Amino acid sequence: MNSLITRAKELLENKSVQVVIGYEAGPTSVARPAFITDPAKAGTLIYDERCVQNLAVYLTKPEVKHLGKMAIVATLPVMRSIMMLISEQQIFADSIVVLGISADGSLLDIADVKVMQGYIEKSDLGNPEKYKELLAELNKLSPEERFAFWQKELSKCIKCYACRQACPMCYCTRCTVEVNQPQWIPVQSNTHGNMEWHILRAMHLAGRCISCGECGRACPVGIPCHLLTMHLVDQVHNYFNVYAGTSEKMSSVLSTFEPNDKESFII
Amino acid sequence: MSHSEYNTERNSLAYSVEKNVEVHAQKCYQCGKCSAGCPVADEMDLPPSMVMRMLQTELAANDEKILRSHSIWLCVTCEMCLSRCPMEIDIPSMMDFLRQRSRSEKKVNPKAKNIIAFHKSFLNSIRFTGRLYELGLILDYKRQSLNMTQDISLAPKMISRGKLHIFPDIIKGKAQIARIFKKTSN
Amino acid sequence: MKFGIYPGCSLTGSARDYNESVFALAEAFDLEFAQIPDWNCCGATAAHNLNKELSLALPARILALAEQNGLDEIIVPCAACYSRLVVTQNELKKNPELKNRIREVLEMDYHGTSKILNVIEWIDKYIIPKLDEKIVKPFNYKVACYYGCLLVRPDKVLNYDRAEDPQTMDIVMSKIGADPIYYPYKTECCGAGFSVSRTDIVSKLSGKIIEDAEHRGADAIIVACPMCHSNLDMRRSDINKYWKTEYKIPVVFVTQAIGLAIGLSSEKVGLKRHFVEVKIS
Amino acid sequence: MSDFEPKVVAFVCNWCTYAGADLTGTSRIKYASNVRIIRFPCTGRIDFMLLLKAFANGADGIIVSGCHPNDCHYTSGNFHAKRRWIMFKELMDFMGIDMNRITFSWVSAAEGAKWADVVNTTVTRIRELGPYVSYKELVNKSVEEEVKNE
Amino acid sequence: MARIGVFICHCGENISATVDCGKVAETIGKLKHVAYSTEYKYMCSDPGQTLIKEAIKEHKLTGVVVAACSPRMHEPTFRKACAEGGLNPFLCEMANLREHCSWVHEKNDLTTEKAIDIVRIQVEKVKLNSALQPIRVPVTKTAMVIGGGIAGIQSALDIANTGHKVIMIERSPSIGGHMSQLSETFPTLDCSQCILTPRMVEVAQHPNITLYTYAEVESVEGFIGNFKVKIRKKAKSLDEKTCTGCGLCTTKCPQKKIPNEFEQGMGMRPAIYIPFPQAVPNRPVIDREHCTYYIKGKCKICEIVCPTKAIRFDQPDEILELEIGAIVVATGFDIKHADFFPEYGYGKYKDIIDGLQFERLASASGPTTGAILRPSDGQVPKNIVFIACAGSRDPAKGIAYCSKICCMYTAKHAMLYKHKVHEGKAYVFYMDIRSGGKNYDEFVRRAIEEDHVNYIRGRVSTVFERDGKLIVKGVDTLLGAQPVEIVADMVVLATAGVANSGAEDLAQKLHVSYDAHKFFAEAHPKLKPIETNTAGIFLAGACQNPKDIPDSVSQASGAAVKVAGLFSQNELTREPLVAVVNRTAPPMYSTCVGCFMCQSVCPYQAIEREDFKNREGKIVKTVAKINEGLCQGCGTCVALCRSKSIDLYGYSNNQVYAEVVALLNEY
Repeated sequence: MNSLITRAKELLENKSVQVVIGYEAGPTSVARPAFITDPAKAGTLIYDERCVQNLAVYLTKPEVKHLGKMAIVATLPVMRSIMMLISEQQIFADSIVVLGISADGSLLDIADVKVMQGYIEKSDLGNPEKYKELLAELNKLSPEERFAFWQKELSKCIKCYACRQACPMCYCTRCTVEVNQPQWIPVQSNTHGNMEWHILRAMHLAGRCISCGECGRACPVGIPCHLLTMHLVDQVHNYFNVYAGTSEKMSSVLSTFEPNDKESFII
Repeated sequence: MSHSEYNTERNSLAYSVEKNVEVHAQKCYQCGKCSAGCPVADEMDLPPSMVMRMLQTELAANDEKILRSHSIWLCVTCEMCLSRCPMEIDIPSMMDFLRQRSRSEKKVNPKAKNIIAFHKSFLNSIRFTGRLYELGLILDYKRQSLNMTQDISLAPKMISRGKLHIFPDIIKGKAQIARIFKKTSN
Repeated sequence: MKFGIYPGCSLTGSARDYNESVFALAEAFDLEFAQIPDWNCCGATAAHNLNKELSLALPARILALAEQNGLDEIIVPCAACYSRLVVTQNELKKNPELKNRIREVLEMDYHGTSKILNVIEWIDKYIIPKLDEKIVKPFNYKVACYYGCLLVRPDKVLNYDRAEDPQTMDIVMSKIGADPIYYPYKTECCGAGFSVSRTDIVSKLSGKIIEDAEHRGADAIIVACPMCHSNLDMRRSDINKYWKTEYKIPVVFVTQAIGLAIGLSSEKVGLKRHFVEVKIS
Repeated sequence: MSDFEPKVVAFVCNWCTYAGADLTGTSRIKYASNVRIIRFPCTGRIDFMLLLKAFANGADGIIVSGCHPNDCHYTSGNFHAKRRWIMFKELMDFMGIDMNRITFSWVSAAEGAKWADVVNTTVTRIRELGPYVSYKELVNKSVEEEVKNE
Repeated sequence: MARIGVFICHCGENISATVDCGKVAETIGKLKHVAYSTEYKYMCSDPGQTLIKEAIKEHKLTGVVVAACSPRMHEPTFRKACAEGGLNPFLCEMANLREHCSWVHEKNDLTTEKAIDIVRIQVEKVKLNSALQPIRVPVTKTAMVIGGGIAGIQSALDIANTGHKVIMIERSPSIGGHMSQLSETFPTLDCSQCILTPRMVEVAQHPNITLYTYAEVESVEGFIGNFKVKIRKKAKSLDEKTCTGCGLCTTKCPQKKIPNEFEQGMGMRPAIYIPFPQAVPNRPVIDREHCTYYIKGKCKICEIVCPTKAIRFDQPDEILELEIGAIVVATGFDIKHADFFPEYGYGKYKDIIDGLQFERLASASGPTTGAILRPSDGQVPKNIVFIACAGSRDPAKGIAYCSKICCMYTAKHAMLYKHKVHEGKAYVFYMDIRSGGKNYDEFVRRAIEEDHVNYIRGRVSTVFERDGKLIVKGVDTLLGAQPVEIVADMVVLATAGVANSGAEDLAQKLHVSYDAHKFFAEAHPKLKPIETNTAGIFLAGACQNPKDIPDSVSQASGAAVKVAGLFSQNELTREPLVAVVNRTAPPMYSTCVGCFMCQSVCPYQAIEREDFKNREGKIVKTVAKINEGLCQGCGTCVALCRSKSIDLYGYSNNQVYAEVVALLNEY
């Protein structure tokens, strides 16, 4: 990934950015995030199959923001996250340099948001193939079986909120779970409360989830909670024919409407 | 009665037109602009706007009249009606459909005999050679229409001007053309 | 970029004059194009009147052959064939299921990627830019530009010229020195497909088109469609008989007029094959 | 199951369905008494979490009802609600939560009879389905889990 | 500690016949925090209300639940009673025992049980109610009327006559609008100018009306009662006070070949001009785009001839800032012109004209002083064809709607023609005759029966020219689509009425909705046809959709009443049931994270941005803020907000949550 290193170095040297957010090799088989501020250290940047995390989550973190103007190594999900964050006014298009990475791992020349939009629009925006099968399998089950499946999974939840921390779209400074007037979500961990939390999370991501799967990866007890938001990605596309994170001006599905939205269950 | 139930019970010609060529007769509000611009309207027993109106009635008797009309065969597909229709109703496509339906139900107006004879001769000509064989077409048409004297003076003039081949042009893919005809015959 | 030409059946027979003038122009302007190998008839009016699927399959075979031979752009001088090809391309683009069905019928692959040009578009694109320097005999006549139906309608599908009072041919004609007259019959129908089966209708409709052009003092009617030409020219004696008139106005293909303007002989552009004598040279 | 009286809670908007239910009253149309109405200014105000809370607090069925599309007192609240319910329903289905227990409807201020009908059909359906045992069990089990954890 | 008082009403026997009110009162009385529970025959009666007032004092109640009829019926009554008893009125809730219980169920235990639940829900809610104060907004009692056509004139005069100030702005040099261009008006055939001109003069002379012509809205901010409007007064290039309107400059101006807008291009005007003789104000303006001086740098003949030296070539545009309490939009409409119709020659035939051009031909003050003459050669047309629905009801041309006024004015045109050219033949091609209105159909019948106008049902396919005549090809659909070909001398198109140019731009400045055709949108198609969805902005006339004069005038008066009603108060008071975005201490300022998704769901543009700055003046956080003047309290933003940073007074998260919990928990 020499071109990535060269580009990162160049950006830091000519002070176009103060920090490059990327990946570096870590002690495990998964690359860890790197925050490069010194051009001399740009050489530690890597991009290969070890790099799976959605780095966009750092864009809204105050401690990262304080470093100054950012460049970010961005695969498709990261680019889509960036689009969402711009449209939700959490970051500004001109305060960020996108070091786009194509599906085959090569560096893309993303000059501005328009170019990024063009790239995103050309890409496959549905859920990743590996999750599609799981979703299909779950959908094949009977409602009772599905209920049982989720009870079993959600009973494992320890309310650590890693799913929330990993999600680039969960950037609220105060989450609903921290509200106690009223106590929407019980503080303690129990299956029912856990389910309420996961429903809340999925609903809050309806029309905003960009299918990166980060929440599921982050879960320490292995709950496939990403399937909840990904199921809604399919439904949003099915009902409203849109995918999130495709334009900087896009309004979320739940904050807009079309008078002729179709449904078949309201009598 | 819900709309969907209503639809399944329809078996009118208008419904077939909707299904097959996506032309909705109910869109027509009878302004008559199609008939006003139609070059052959004054030859027609049912000018295009009248065909539209009769379709709207969804009455078997009117459907029958349409399929037996001379009009549908007189339409020259000049597309003037469509280009000026305020409701953008694709009358030409509808006419194509009505002609095919009229033939398949064996309701062709006797006055349209020559027109159909010509079309059939035309297709016959290309069915076997792949291209139009104009002399063959004329001879075949004369046979089908029994109109032996027509254009008797035209052919020699055409030949003298090199405008009529004596022999047909046969393409290599004629077998494929024959298969196309076979597969699409309805 | 490889250019193809689809002449269509008429151009090999009753419209040989048109064919000759198209090829003469191509030669004069050093334009090369390959005939689509083994092309077939587009099916014309007969096919779409009697059998919709056939009316799509026949043009689709032509387009598929063009694709097979890597022809990115196809020139279609016959307005009727042009219309069938564009309509087919459009129809199959709109309806992928139908496209698959037609592929099955053809037993060929079909994508619908070739660009289809009518004769005026071809002239506009390849001849006009080099025209000025070649004009030796400006076509100083009053002309009635007759477009007919299939060159302009349905305008939303063809996406070429405006459906009412089109201008492209008028502009081409004025570039070779002609004076295009105001002519409201530009896009009225000549009777087209009824050429043989209902000569009475053809005589009636074509008669009006000729009458208005003569009335407005045109020296020639300019056409770009072999069907219009055969109705207005070959059927002239029927027309005169029907209306009890002696109309003598010649009917000239747009390609013939350009050919004359750049100094080609009237034989070369096929004028001698006309039924109505062309006293223009 | 003969003595089972379903608990049905209705979340309705003030301008259409609440007024429609008023009209049912002034028209003296009788309907099942199992329903408890909670009034909101607009369907747009109804938080999906409240539906979950209703089940958690023992509801066997839920009705959500507001103005017909295009008739919203606030122009567009019901359109937003509609999209919200589409997503909610799909998520619930995916998690195996019984959507037969929730009726979504549009009942205008003039549809007194429709309101009675919506309530009656919902109550009849819930009666057939019986108490929402699986959800109640889930809640009860969760209380136990908590006790255990402590 | 909450002390709730509960009052169960029997409503005569309306409630008590099916609900055991005594049991309800008793059960409720045992609930925690219920300090007092009682029943009474008629709570809404004077003694009933007194009962509440006394109990508030006696039991030191902090909240009241009246369990009676629907709150939609008596909520104001009981809130007022509470206020009189010394309790904040918003600490009173009603439980609907009548419409939602006693009237719809049989008398049995279940019904009483339900009644108890209904009351319990409200008890739990009212515990969490907060004492609210009505929102008071001051009202600036000056109205702005945008547009000086007949609708604007009517509205301005009506408002001014109630004693309030009106600012009228008009973008052209004179008020009068399209009505001033009309010859006669249907269905009475009285002269348009004769009835309009006195009203124009009245506007100019009214002490309460300030008129700005040649002026446009630059920007609008604020909300009902408190708009801040900037208007641009375009430079007229003369001093209006010095100018006497003698008109000498207009006669001496060497540039005379500018198509006259007032005459719909059928006459010419100079570069310095008064649009028409009866113009108000009767002062010229210089059209800088066409003036020789502005184009070439020299001429100044007007300045030389002006007897009062009023010309000001270097006059700049002026921006005025105004405080406005209410706005009436009366910007009117426009029509499509003949060049819109390819099949009728794209506007290239001089003798195919539109309806407004015909009005000018027929007008005694028009270019032909009222004679109907062909524009091409000045001959009297012997055959004239009127084509109705030209462009209207024509989805292919993008206009699906009926323009409403054309049927009537076409009948009028045909009639006027027949009155002036007795031997002439008038044909009208129409699709339907829409003549609903007082004396309207009679008028059309008169055209047909008395003036022998030939009505042909069918649409014209094409019109072309031959030998100086216009060949009109149509059909008679009532004769089985029989072809009709008319050799006409003149064709008049009743072209579609469309939104005025600049309507979209203005709507955006006003934050008012508009439809797909750029017509201004009313707040409710039936019950709020004058209001827009922005409080304090009203519609009058054809800016909403094509309208005739009576309809425009009626709506204009309606808008004036709305404005006068608003201005009848010094302050606007509103129920404080509005949304609010929370505020916390710095550095957080609010739990709102500023995604502004609430902004896109708000139907009232009530959500604004608030910036918080640090000591250096740098913006550190931007969060949402509700403008309580605009918020109507629907609460859609509340349900959408992911961080629960917005809440709604009267239906707070705490309250509705408590209602759900109360409803179902055992007691």
